[in-house]
Amino acid sequence: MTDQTPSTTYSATEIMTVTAARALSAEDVCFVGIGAPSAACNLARLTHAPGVTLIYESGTIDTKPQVLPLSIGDGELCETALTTVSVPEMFRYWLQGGRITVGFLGGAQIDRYANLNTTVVGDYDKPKVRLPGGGGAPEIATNCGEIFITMAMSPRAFVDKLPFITSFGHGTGAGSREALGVKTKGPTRVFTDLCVLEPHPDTKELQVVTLHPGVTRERVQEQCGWPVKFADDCSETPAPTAEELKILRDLHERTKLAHQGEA
Amino acid sequence: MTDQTPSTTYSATEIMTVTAARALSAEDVCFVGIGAPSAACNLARLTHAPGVTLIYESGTIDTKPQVLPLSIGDGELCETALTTVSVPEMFRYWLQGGRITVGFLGGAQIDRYANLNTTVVGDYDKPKVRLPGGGGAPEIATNCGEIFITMAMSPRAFVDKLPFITSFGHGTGAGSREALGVKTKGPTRVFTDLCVLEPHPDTKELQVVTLHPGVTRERVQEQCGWPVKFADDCSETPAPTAEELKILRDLHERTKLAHQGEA
Amino acid sequence: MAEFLTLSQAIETVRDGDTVAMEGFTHLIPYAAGHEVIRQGRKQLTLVRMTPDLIYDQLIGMGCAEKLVFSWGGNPGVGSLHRLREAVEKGWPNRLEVEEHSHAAMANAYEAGAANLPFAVLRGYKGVDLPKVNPTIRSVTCPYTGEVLATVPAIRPDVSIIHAQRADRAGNVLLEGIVGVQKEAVLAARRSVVTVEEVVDDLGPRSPNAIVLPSWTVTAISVVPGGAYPSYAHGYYKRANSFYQAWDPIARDRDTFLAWMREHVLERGPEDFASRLAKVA
Amino acid sequence: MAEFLTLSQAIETVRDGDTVAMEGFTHLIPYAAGHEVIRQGRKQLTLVRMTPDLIYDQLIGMGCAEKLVFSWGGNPGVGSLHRLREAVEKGWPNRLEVEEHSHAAMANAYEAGAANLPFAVLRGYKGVDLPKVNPTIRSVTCPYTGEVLATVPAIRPDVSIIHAQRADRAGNVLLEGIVGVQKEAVLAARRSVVTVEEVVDDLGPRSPNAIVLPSWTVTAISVVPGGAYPSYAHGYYKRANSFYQAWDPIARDRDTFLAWMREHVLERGPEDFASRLAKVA
Repeated sequence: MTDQTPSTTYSATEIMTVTAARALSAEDVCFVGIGAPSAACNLARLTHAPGVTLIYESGTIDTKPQVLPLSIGDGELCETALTTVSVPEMFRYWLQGGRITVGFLGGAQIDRYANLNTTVVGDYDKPKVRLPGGGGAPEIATNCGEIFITMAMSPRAFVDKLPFITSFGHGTGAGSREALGVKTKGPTRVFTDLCVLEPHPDTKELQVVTLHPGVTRERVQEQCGWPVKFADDCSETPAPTAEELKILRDLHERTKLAHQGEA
Repeated sequence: MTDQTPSTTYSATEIMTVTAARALSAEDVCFVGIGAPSAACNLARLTHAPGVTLIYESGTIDTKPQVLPLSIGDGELCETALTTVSVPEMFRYWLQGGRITVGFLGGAQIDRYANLNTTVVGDYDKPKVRLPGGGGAPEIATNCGEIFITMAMSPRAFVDKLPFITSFGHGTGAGSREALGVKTKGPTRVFTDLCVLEPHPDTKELQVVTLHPGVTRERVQEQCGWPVKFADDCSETPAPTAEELKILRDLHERTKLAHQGEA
Repeated sequence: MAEFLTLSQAIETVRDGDTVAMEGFTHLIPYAAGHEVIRQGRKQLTLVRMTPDLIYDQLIGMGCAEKLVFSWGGNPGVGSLHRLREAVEKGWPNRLEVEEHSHAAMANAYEAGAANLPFAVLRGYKGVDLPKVNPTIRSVTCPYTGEVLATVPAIRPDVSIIHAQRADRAGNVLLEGIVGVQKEAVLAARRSVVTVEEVVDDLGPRSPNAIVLPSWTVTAISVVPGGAYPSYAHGYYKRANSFYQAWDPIARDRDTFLAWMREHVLERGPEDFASRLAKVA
Repeated sequence: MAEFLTLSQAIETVRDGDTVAMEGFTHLIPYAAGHEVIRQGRKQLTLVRMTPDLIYDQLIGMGCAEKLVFSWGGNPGVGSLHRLREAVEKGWPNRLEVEEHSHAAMANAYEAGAANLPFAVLRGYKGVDLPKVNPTIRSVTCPYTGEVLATVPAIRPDVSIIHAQRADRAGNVLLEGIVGVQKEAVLAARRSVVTVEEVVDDLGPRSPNAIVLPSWTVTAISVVPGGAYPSYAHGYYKRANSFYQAWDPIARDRDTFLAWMREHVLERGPEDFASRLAKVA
């Protein structure tokens, strides 16, 4: 028997992760970014979507880690994978091959059309902050069936204008992807610590579709660098269940213990 | 102690194979065609060039078969290989990668510039004889450091004009390879049942450099479809030694026994 | 996810007029599946294969094909494919259109198909006549060096058919040994059929880099022990070289060929392959 | 054929001004070799690596590099590379030119290098700003469909350096686990150095399709047990995650960084890696 009661004691990060996890189905083949996406994808696998296929860009296919990896290429990912391919093969046959249904990305900055920046803040040649760069994201963003994004809201992260477009979302709005000949859906959902946003069906501008329990529209606007819109039928995000939280916390606990051992 | 005495009892095919084998060194990395090239390459490995690296286009790298394969992809080749790669990798990383020092080819027809035909006799669209086709040969001919050819002489095989160029030798003579931007040497030696031919250093036309013991110039000309030239210093091919013949015959005997078992 | 089907059900995924690649580079040739295609009477197929051998000779001789895309067509270690030759040279049982490549070009074309690229680039076809008779061989100019390189269109079969050692119950397929272009052929295709020697609970201890086709990349799996006979399955059984030799006289004559096909293919089923195997092992 | 050399001898194959790729995708990162490059005081290197992490932070902070070709530069699971950032943001200890790509583009560029092609083609870089700041990103038009695809030049390092599990006495190198782009990096390079955990008489029972670099594709091999620490070697030892965390405060400050490098790199040798490992295992 599993405990499906909504819980009231959870952190903002926890509801972000749980809500993101719920979006994946057992049929998905998911290209997993490190950090928040990795927790959400593995929570999905350990709860309602045991059959979900997780792929990390290090080449590990259908991996079932017992603890969360700290890097994209931890040994745990390879040891629990169906098989591990080379990185060129991963990007050629698997990502570009069109075999991934969901790409799960995070980012340093996002704009209202779900374009992402993980490259620089400030001028590219004289950056104020040099971020890590795009990694797999530019091609994940256009070659996966759809993109889920998960990142915490803040005015520095949700910005009016990106200094640099690292990965392409909906460009400048409706028709941008089509204009570039891109046939995949692009970002369809953004999971944050305060709410869930989705592109408006017509304009492709992100709008809040559910608010997490207790979060006000004003609070969301405070953490967003553009005048954020709310869907007509904006509702409340279902709270995490006790079972989801238990499995997520156990996963984090196992992860902490496992990585402590690795001096 | 090994028997280096020249033998007088050998077949025309045996001296062709032995002479071809002698051309390989332990440092060579050799792309092996099936049939006569395969026997020569493995004889080299079993005699003076134990370190020679043999590669078959089926993907088997550094293979050391105990018996000759009947096909390019016999299990024996894989079981005795250092490793076996996919066929796309073989043609991309290994052949096109420029890692092969010697490509060893046979063919149905050859012309005086060592171009080869294994495609059709007669018109391509209405062929008199449809041959198997090029297989790996077109790219072997230009991507290996140099090319050795082995085939028995006959007026139908050594022809004045090829109906179809399947693999490129020296084109229409000196400068042909350079004109196409090909930097490899192309055919440097042709081993036949009667003699050894090499391209003339200036004209690139094949000329006889050694005649097998007992073979006359007239006999060679009878079996060649163009007026064949002889090098100024044309000499006699050293006869196979008793040891070479023993090892070659043992190899063929082992091969026959092994393949008999495979009903 | 791959469905486990009988061979007869699985081969129903092949439709008249389809482009079909049955691959296997000497090793793991899907003979049993090819026979089922013949039994189901498929017509007007475009058959793709680097090394068409006996199974394509049989398909062509039985009139299943209207076009052949290939790079080397022979009976390995023996000689000609007489049914292929008669189709090309004399148009029997029907005219056979030919699109001919080199091995390097076809391997690259499958690779491009698996990578979802529209074409492949290679250093090839220099100084040879194939580009004169095959208009699909073209070129691009390197945007950095100005060098002109050959191109071929990606191969994207409607159906790819291969034979593999085994699958687990989830439908993940393991291949090992001489693996040819089979993985690329499956990944390049819209649909795929894999025949396997056996189904196991678990693929078991293996290299972390084992060549596995995940279940969700395969359309249908059929268990056909011995399904690669007279070719071989690394770790299971050896190549029946004598069959390749025996094929030569059978295929030389239309009537002996048709009689043999009737007796050994049309009136038989996939379960026969296990017994052929028993004679081999 | 590969020569077995001490690490110090092997790294002499790296010359000032060379383009050097040290690869390893989280796994099998050649830390010991990188330290030897620092000890030998190499300068003006163009450093190539998909995922520059701590070892490149160290090389950059010690002034070995004048250019970095990369696609993701960070401390995995921790945050920024402070030495890389200071070089890019403030030009310390020297200005660092940057040529930035995506992972897909770099993986394809190594693959093209291994295949001796001058460029790679990919479906990538759509709608993003990198092509505006990286003039090496160009395009070709498909000769069949008219589609425009992105291109990048092939990566052809002067020297590629990797760490692998083991070599046999003939110098054949076995890699397994997460193998990244290491095989491509070696095959694309003019010269290559491989550090290994151990040398064995025979590579032993393995998959017929094991990932092996034949001896004649490698220039030099050095035996350096623990040479991938603090990254890991599948089958030998685990990743020292705590070191990656500890690096963050060390690298934040120029002086603590220089002091750490003096104590742990400049005044030490490759034999140290085995003892670091002993603490891990």
